[in-house]
Amino acid sequence: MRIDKTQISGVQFMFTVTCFIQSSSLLTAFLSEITKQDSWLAVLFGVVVCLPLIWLYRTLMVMFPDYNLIQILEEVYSPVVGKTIGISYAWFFITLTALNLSDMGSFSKLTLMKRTPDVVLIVTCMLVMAWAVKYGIRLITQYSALFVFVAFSILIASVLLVLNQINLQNFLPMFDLPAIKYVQGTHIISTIPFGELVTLLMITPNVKLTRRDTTKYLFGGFTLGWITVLVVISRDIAVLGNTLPIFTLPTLVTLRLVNLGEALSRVEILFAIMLIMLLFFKITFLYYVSVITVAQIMKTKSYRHLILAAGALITAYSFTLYPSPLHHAASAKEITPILWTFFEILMPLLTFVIAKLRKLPKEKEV
Amino acid sequence: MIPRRFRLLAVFLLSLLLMIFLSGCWDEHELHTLFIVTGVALDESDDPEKMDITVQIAKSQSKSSRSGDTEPQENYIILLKNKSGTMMEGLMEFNRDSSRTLMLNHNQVLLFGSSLAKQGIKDHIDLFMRDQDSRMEVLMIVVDGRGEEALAAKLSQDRISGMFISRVIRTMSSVSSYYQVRMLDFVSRLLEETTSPVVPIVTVTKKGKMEEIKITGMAVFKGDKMIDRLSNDETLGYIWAMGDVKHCNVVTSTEVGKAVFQIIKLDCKRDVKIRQDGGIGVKLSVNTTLSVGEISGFSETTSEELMPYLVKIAQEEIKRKIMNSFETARRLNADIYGFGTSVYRKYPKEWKSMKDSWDEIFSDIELNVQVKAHIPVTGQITQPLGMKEE
Amino acid sequence: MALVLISFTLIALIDLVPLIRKHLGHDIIAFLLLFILGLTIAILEVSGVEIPSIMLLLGDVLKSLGMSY
Amino acid sequence: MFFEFFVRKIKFLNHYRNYQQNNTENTIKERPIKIKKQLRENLDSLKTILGNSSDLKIHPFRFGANSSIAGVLVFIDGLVDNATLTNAILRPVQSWQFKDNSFPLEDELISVLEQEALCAGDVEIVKSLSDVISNCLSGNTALLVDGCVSGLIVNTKGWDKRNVTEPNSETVVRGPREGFTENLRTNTALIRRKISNKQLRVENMILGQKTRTNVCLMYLSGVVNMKVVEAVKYRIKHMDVDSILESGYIEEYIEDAPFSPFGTVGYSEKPDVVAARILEGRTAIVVDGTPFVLTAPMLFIESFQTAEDYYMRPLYASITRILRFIAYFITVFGPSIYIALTAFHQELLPTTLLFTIANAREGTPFPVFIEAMIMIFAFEILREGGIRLPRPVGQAVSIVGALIMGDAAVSAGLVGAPVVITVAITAVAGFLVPMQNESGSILRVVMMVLASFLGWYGISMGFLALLIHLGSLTSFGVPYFDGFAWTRNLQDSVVRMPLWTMVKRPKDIAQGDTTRTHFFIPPLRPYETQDEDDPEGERQ
Repeated sequence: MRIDKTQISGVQFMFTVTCFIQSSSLLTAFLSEITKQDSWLAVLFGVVVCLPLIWLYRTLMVMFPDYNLIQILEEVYSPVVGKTIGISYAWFFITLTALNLSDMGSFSKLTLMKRTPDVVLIVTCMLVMAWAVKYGIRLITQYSALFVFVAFSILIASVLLVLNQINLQNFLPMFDLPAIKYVQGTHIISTIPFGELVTLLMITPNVKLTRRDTTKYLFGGFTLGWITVLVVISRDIAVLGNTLPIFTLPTLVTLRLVNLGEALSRVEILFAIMLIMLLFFKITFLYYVSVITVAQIMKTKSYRHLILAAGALITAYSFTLYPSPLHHAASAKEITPILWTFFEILMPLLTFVIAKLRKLPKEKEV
Repeated sequence: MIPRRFRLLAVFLLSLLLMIFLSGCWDEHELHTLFIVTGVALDESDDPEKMDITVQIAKSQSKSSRSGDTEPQENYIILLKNKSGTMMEGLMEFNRDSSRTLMLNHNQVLLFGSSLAKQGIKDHIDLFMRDQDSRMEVLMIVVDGRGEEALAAKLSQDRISGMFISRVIRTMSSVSSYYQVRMLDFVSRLLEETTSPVVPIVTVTKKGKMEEIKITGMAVFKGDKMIDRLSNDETLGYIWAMGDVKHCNVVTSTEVGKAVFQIIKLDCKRDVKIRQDGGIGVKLSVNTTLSVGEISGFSETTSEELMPYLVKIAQEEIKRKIMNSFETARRLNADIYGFGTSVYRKYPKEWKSMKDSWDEIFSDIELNVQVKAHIPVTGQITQPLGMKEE
Repeated sequence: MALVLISFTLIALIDLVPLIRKHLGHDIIAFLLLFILGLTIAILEVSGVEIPSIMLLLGDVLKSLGMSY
Repeated sequence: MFFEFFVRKIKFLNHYRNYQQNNTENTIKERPIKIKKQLRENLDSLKTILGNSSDLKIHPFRFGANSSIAGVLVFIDGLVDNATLTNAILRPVQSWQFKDNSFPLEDELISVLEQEALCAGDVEIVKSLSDVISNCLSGNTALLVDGCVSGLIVNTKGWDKRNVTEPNSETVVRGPREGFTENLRTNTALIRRKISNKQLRVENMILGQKTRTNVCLMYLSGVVNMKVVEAVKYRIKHMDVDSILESGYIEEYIEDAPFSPFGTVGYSEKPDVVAARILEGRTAIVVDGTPFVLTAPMLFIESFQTAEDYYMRPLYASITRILRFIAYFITVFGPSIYIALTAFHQELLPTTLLFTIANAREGTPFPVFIEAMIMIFAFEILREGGIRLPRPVGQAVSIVGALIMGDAAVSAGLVGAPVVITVAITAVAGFLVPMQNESGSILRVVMMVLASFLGWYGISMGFLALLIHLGSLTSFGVPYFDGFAWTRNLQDSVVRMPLWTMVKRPKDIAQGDTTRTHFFIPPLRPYETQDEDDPEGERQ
């Protein structure tokens, strides 16, 4: 049973992956608070750790080309157990959406609309997103390339603009922090932006690709994504140096420092535009995935009727998640990576192993 | 599919809902309800618990009231003053007492009166970092005397002294970026713990009816308290030691003549070493390209001898200035160069034990300055007038 | 409060009514699940009840299990 | 009460939709009235059907040996060419002699007349009076003969028509200057002359129960996406319309998204543009009585492609095209960005610029939003005034409006100068993309409202919503915004690559023969001859 019948192409899939990672790369404060000037190393470690993980996702995609994650779970475990795990995934996706949504709200509040209540910002955004979700996965992914393009051009422009303020000394000393910090940093970077790619398993049926193309596009998108993360973090370290950890939005501060004559100052609006666009993409995607997951678990005929209700739930839920951004930051550093490990690493791995043991999928081999 | 009637109805009602939601306009503040702050000055107050806050506001000139060009200076700016314990309270009070809201986004300079700076400024700048309205690149300046005088100064060059100071500093920053101390730089220095921030110091002098604002050196901070100042000469030594200098003059005078060089490019490589005895040795290798700006005298030297001689005196002069300012720093026991950070970056392990006793180690630093100058350009003439042939 | 009620009523009008008309059992259950959950949270939120943060609760659980940085 | 109205309206729409779907093939057809033997009877019924219209001319005459046969010519005065009438019908018929003096009988007479007597190329035999009437109404002449149950229709169309002139709506510096006219046949001929290809199909149909307007569907079979042709035909067939006076009537009935600000059917007044679109695989709908020819499907990107883009060299053409995109962006977002910057996010303006704007705003009485609204409103008034008036007067209006009113408003301190500049730039930018002028004006106001509520955030949300809307639109099954999805048709989207790189026709639009040229052949240099080692030598 396919709930959403729209198809997306390989290139769109690739840029979706990139966009997805990019959108979290810009709120790097979680990481920079812990690994400081060595954050870029943590990113590299994270990439190394995640390569096998992405390979795992890719294998699951190739093994079950017509199934989404919930269907895989039901196939691999029995329907009942699968459904139970599926419900936990539904919670995971909804929580992810809500988390990103509250990020979006607090970011907009911090940078653009200081006195506007969160509710207004979030509800406005949610309505637009609900509209986007209604048209299915194709609509939003067809813009991924555009968003990636815009994000990259803004990124390159920003690097060029702060070139005169870069101080490479800021990267020193390397490997000065306790080892546990690197472990923690790597863990954060591999679960928060990279591991969230597990959501892609929900749109497998909408991507009709050959085995080779899946690998190619998945890793291509991932590479573009982590390069962005690396560039953003390195740029912030090089410009801000030891002040990096004290800011909640290092990238914003970096861009604020751009000052080439009086006319070319105050370009942080670029950052705001980029981040709103990317976050919009990511949340819409997650929103879509949440709705599809619920629809899949309940075996509904169409997912469209669930959009608004799910949206309302996510909106309400996002207000209860954290009492303050401080809690959010603390939890993102300490709690979320461990929690997400279950959904992003352990569960897919277990599924893969059991599927291999049970020699699934059976009839697909023919 | 949702039946058409419901969809239409829904879209209509949802947009209605949106309208209700949106009818707030919380963030709207029209320009004519705002005061654009161009400078803030903090000064010591007679009440020890409080400080004097002065804000300078650029007054917008309504078109209809722009009667003539010869308007009195007072009309271009508004100065608001009050006394309060913290910055936030002060701002609240300003907003309460004035017809418009203060907008700090465009604040150009943050001035500290020298007496306040001597008491420590850390607590006063927290708001400027925390508040989203103000920006990290606001320039920090210490005023010799009271900060409000600088804001009230009537200048011949610019109507708004806040803008004037920021422009002067930005021009100076093309010489060396160390003239431009943004709040970010200041905070960065503070966070380094061992490094002493230096902040440009300006002096307001009377000149007829008008006033003049000049940079008269650098204020040296220890922690967040100003302890002393570098003179303009010492400042030159300081910025040369920091490297990356452009368009700066080196004035030398010997018994035989005077020569002024212009620095085209000056780089300073810094190399820190831990000495045998546990102290620190710093080697500064200055590599500079100069051009001859002006030469007078030297009538006794031949033209072949002249160039090597000029190079020599330039090198000596640069070295002397650097050493000079270093001696001052050592005397003040203020690590204005950030040598501590260099050690930390190079020897992170050893640093841990040194950090606490950095003051003693700093006063014991062995500084070795090597200057290498090139003079490829002599200007449009090759020799000064009246030089000996051969 | 009124706004919350209005918007939830609207959502019900938009989506639930056609679902009931079409007698789509699964869809109705899924919808009601999300809807009631959302409505409860929203109403509690609006009426000022402190809803414990799930993330923080889970964090406490994890910490008591000794899994934390 | 308000809702009730709304619900009723929606109910009606629903009902109508159902009606349309059920009403597949029962268009009301008059029962044909046979031509009677008695000429008098025929004439009587003609007169009753047409009423005694003064332009209906019935010209009786006699011919044959001894003028023994009575006949009439029926035509509408003004629609027929009198010279043709005389030379092709009257003169030959009256001077015509039976060859063997045998008198042909009734129906035979008609075919003999058709084959031997008439000097006309386009003659048709009809048997019913309704055919006679409809033909007469479209400018033909009917020849009825006493005692015959059929009549002859001769093409004598010849009314006054405009010559082929340069179109006003799309002027070019370089490129053909001819434009369509109000005459259907002229228009199809103009297209046919551009594409003399055997695959060019022209399908005729008559639409509008009252106006009986001729409409032609033109496409290049083998290239066109037949699904689009079928969709166009299907939608046209299901139109229930009594009059068609302009192609806009049809457009409204067949477009995909009637409530969207974006039009999903293209139009043009220039044969070369329409020919180019047909060659890309589009379908053209030529309507009698208007010089505007519809083309479908239409993509968003089409609004930014002008005929001249392809006649100029690609580098400059690309630059102007990018300029057009920027202009469209400005025309939609210009005033809203101004509002957001001056009323919400002053921190984003450079300090000096802020002083300038603050000085200009000082003492103006209205909030920025109202100010901008007033100026936009004034501009729309001026534009509307300028368009409808005769040209010299129109110019006077724009001079008075733009120069005097604008200047006076600024110097009186009613509005600030920056807002006048913003609105002026916005307005001028809108003219760069005439096809999207309507959507531009609507969206501009929407964005302004959003900006006045939520500043940049509102604009961002508006922009994203706009993207979503554009992404969801289709034109006859082809994604409307597809040129911007960055993954296809890149040679001719944001930039225009050289013509020789456009090897393929646009995807989704063309079907079947999608290749324009078979090789990617850059221009040969003059000294380059066909050597043996020329890698592309075998293309000969």
